[in-house]
Amino acid sequence: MAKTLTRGGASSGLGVDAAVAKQLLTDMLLIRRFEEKAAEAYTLGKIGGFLHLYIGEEAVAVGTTSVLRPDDYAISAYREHGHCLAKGSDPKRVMAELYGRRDGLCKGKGGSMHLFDRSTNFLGGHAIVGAHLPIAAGVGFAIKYQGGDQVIVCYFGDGAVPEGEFHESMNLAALWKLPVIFLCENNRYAMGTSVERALAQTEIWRFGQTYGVPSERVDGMDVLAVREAVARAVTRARQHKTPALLEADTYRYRGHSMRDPAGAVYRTKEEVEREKLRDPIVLFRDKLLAAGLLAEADVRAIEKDVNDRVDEAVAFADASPEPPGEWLFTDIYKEA
Amino acid sequence: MAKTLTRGGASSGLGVDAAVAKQLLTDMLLIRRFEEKAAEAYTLGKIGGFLHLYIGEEAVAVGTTSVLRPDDYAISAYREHGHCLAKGSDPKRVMAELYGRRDGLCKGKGGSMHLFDRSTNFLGGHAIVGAHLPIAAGVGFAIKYQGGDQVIVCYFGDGAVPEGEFHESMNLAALWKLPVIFLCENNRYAMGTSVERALAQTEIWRFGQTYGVPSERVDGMDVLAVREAVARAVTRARQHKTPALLEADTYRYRGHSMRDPAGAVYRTKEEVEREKLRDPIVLFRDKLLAAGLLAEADVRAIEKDVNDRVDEAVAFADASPEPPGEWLFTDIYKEA
Amino acid sequence: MAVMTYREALNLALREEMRRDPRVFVIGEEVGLYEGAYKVTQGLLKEFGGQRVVDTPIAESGFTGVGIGAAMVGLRPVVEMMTFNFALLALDQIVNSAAKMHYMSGGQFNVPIVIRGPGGPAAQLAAQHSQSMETYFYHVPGLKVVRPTTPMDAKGLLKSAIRDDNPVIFIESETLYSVKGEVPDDPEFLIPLGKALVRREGTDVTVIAYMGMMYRAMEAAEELEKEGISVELVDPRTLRPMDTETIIGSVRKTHRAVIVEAGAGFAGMGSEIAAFVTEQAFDDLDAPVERVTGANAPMPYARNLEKLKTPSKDKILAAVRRVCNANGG
Amino acid sequence: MAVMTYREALNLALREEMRRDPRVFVIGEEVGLYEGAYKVTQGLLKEFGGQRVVDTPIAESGFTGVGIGAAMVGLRPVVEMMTFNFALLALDQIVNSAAKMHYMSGGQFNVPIVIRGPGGPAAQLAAQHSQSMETYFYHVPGLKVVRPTTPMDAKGLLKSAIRDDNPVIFIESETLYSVKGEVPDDPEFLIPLGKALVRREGTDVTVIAYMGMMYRAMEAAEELEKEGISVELVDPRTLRPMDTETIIGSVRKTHRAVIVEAGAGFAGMGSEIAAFVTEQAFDDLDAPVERVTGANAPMPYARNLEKLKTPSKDKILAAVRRVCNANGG
Ligand SMILES: Cc1ncc(C[n+]2csc(CCOP(=O)(O)OP(=O)(O)O)c2C)c(N)n1
Ligand SMILES: Cc1ncc(C[n+]2csc(CCOP(=O)(O)OP(=O)(O)O)c2C)c(N)n1
Ligand SMILES: [Mg+2]
Ligand SMILES: [Mg+2]
Repeated sequence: MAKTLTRGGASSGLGVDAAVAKQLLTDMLLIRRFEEKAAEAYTLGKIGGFLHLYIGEEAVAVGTTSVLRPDDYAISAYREHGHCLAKGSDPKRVMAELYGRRDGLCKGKGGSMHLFDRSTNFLGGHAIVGAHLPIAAGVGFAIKYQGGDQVIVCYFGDGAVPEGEFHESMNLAALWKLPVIFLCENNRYAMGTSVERALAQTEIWRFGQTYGVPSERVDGMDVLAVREAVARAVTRARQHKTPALLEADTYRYRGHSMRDPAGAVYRTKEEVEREKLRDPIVLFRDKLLAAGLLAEADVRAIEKDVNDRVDEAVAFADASPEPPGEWLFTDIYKEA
Repeated sequence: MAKTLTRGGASSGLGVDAAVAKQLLTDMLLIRRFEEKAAEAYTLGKIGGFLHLYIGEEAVAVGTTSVLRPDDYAISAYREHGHCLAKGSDPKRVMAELYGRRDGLCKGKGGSMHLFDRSTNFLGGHAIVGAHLPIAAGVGFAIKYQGGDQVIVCYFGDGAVPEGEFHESMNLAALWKLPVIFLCENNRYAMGTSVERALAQTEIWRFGQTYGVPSERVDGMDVLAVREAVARAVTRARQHKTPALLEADTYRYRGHSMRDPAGAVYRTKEEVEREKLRDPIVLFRDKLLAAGLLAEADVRAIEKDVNDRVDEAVAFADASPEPPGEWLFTDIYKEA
Repeated sequence: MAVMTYREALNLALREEMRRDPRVFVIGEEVGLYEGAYKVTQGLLKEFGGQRVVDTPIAESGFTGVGIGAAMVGLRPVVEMMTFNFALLALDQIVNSAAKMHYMSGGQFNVPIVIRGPGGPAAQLAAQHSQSMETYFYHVPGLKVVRPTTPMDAKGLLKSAIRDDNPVIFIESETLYSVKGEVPDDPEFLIPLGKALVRREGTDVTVIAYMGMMYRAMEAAEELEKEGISVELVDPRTLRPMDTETIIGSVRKTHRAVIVEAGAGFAGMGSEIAAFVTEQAFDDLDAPVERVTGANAPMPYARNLEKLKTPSKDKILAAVRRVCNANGG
Repeated sequence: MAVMTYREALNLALREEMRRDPRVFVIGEEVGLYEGAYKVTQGLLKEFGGQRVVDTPIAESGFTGVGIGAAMVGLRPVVEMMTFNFALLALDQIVNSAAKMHYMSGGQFNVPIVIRGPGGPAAQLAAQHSQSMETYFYHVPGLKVVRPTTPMDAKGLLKSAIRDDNPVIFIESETLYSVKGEVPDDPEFLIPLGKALVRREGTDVTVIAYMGMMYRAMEAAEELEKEGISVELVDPRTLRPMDTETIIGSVRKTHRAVIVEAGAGFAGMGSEIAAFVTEQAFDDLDAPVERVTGANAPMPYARNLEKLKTPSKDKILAAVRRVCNANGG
């Protein structure tokens, strides 16, 4: 992944040409299949700790990353497999990290909640809700300080909005004009708490207005809509260092983590079924088929390619040895 | 102080009768003279640590408290002499606390930044910027839990607004409908930082809107305007548990603390002089004289009364002994 | 005596205290509808309703402050930290507001709050979610700090904590919630804060441990028994105030001490215990006090590294053998 | 060598490092226009401009996070905490983000940040503004913690901290800013982190202290000299990593140790030093290690109580005399 896809220019009416469209679909599917395998591996005890799946939300990471450059940064919370893969990390090394193995992205020390990839400018993988928002502001600060024109995308959940750091970060980014795109993935729940039970203002994008930050809500199940909205924000951020707050209306099909498999206490089955009707992958695939940008055979080819890569990732992770015991004590301090 | 002054009913056109008006003026003057004496005592080394004067902002505490009941609560930051006195604390014991003496409100253990008075429901005296806002929300929570109809007024500075706890508290109070009146004393500076350099949104009352909290700006140099605005908020809070955010436009004539006597680095002399033209005490006195609610002789009587009480407070503090050494170890834990 | 899990014992303590005292309420993330991330508050919403079992947004500083404010004016909040790792976000409230309020106000306002939840090493939760959190609290005057090892202690100590007039930090453990044990039925069964317990009598060496480390130390003690080393096990239960008397008493008897703690050790509980034991029982000691602590590293995710990070039974065995082989006075 | 105040030494260190390395910038409350609440950053805004001397709103977690993010992608921030008391609001960022980033990322991202400002007991600032804050940091793997006692150390250590590739907690003191001392002129004069200093040679007892307590210990040493007790003074300077070697070396020579710390003592720096000294030099010790610590209470406002709260010279004298009178091996 992580190729910058040039915008528009297509005669499809969708605003993307066939190559771009194919790439977007492939990227979403890869994330989906990768996580389905990860869930299996978790059930087998190959992955431990917490595992938070992104299934259902793929359009956000893929649509967003498709308008970023490789030298742009991304940072996320603990539900970050999708963001990390979209930014271009090798699925093999991501899976090996989930397995806690030597060849994992972080040598097996980080695990599912702490993916980092310097080679793709993916800055983690943070498991304290809200804590990476000020860090994202700091990256924006550094971009400006260094005279660059990159941006940073900061993904976070609706659950981070009631935290003080959300407010501190919005204010600092707005006050200092930092090229940070705050991208709230509003999947309507923070664990079992719906936004209505967490926020006096449930239209999260409105919080941005108070700070004078350009803000909008976007359909997070529509990869092209995400792409367009982020593209607008990226342009402003590159040219004028203007931050943005985007609220992507999305949904997680699985529970909060593998330990909340059904997610059934706090939402109805009907709700989940209804939301599955807007599955970002199915919708986009059908749209492409309808628009003639893709043939059924292409879809099958993509499926096969993706499945192969995921199988390869699993095999790689399985084959990778445990980290050597001495590594317990390395990387605590960076030696000069 | 701390008498609840009934509203309106006056033929003066000011909305208050002569007794109320006199009380308001007296209360403001007492705070002013008290602090002038405290400043002297600080210079003499009788008061140590930090001393933050409220001079210039008296209309806020006095106007606010004048529409509270004794069983209502108030809580503040470290510039709280005025709030504490307005709520009804004995000036003698307040001065003794500033002196660090045995008869101080808090036995000399709290000092200027930590005044507490259980007898008046004054809940401190907090020196970590922003930290008392969630505490105020908790008091509001308890009022509701206990089925009471009191309110709590939470005074804080413009400097607390960029802190995360401001946001967390606004959200919780709005979400749970708590009878908390957040009263921001916007004196335009947090130490040497003007609101323009601290906030992307300088109209602080607007922050309340996002949370659906009734919010307004009020002239903090006009004791009657403060009184009216707070009265509206109190009524809503008593009847419907509706929180409020009020922004009082005020000004501190002294530096941030006695260690920043001039406050001259970050503001001009002209600005200070201009602001002195709206001195809340002078303006109110002149208004009362003009309206015939007060005669010059009354003013002189008030001045004398106030000066006497402040002198008495100083004498009391001076005469009070140091706390006994054993008190170092008392009050750490409450014994059953 | 009923046999129940540690989780159930906590749940029962909450229930009983909420029934007994209408001022007691529970507040925190997912404590109500979701019945607790670790199900400690199961059934409470149903029994006591939404006013007394309060789900909060993710705002640790905010809702801890709410607890403190409510406690100042007469309520008795039990604040759940989903895990104690998140208490760092509320640390200013805990240290600068809760712990100091009584002192700063010259005794006028006290803060009867319990802040509870799991802390300490968990299972493959990595650096940010698997830490020994007691170290941030036990040095703070004004706080009490409890670490209950068994279901019985969990219940008896939580009830005492709720009835205490001071802020109590009550740190449970993810890894102990399913441990079973006997718990007295009497709803007035309380364990006083500040009292250590000799869990096993012995004559050759005192091993001081709590929580998961106590279970590991017990296994070690059984094994050492076979070697002819008689281990006395002391569980402080409350870290602050610390029951130095019981610990010193045991060391005066055995002349040797080993402290086991899961934390990274540097200036930890073990340092403090080693220091006061040495100060107060120097002449009774036949060997320097040994500290067995977690490795001085952040918690790694990988299972094998994680295992190396926490003190193993083997390390405890080795330490005990070392002190017992030291030739003493 | 120039003679300058501690404050000036810090200021010079910042200036020199900012001149040397354009990646270094200063950020915090009132560091620019106001030139620092304690004037440590005086003149920096004028020399380096607003991009490198950044005034922040009051948002400790926010601007500390900004520093961490900037450090991850190549800058070298120096974050000023107006006083370290406020660092509790940023503690999650410091502990869970800064300290663990390098480890969690498997060595991919390091966080070369310095967080500095005054901490420790001040003058009548009461419970929330006068605390020994190092205790929240030195037990955290991934952090380095510095407490510089003299102007020379302040300069040499701050420069090393800025050049270090790891997060460094650098805690100064309100009460030392005006202390004067000699400072080398060489802009490449650095004091390595992790090296203790023997400030005074002696033969009878090792006294370990830092910051204000070192000055008090010096006075005590002079007085004890007259009594015929020869005191060796060791200043750890860096608390983490701790130079155990120098301390142990000194104790092996003197056979006696007293630790002085301003903090409340429970599981403090003194506990740790006492513990490792006893472990590593048990057979060399002629007396149990003594800890002289601040009273175990919040800081009171009243001048007389405040004085009782911090360790006095008399207490140091008494402790030294006690260990010297113990009849040892
Ligand atoms: C500060 C903090 N508090 C609590 C938690 C526990 N926790 C982990 S995820 C989560 C819910 C977050 O929800 P949201 O931000 O909406 O993200 P989502 O899981 O929906 O992607 C909670 C409460 C945490 N990790 N950090
Ligand atoms: C959390 C925290 N950060 C910094 C400080 C230091 N400080 C004390 S007062 C102050 C300025 C506060 O300004 P404002 O809230 O506007 O109140 P004012 O002094 O104007 O009444 C600062 C930065 C503090 N006490 N607490
Ligand atoms: Mg969510
Ligand atoms: Mg102000």
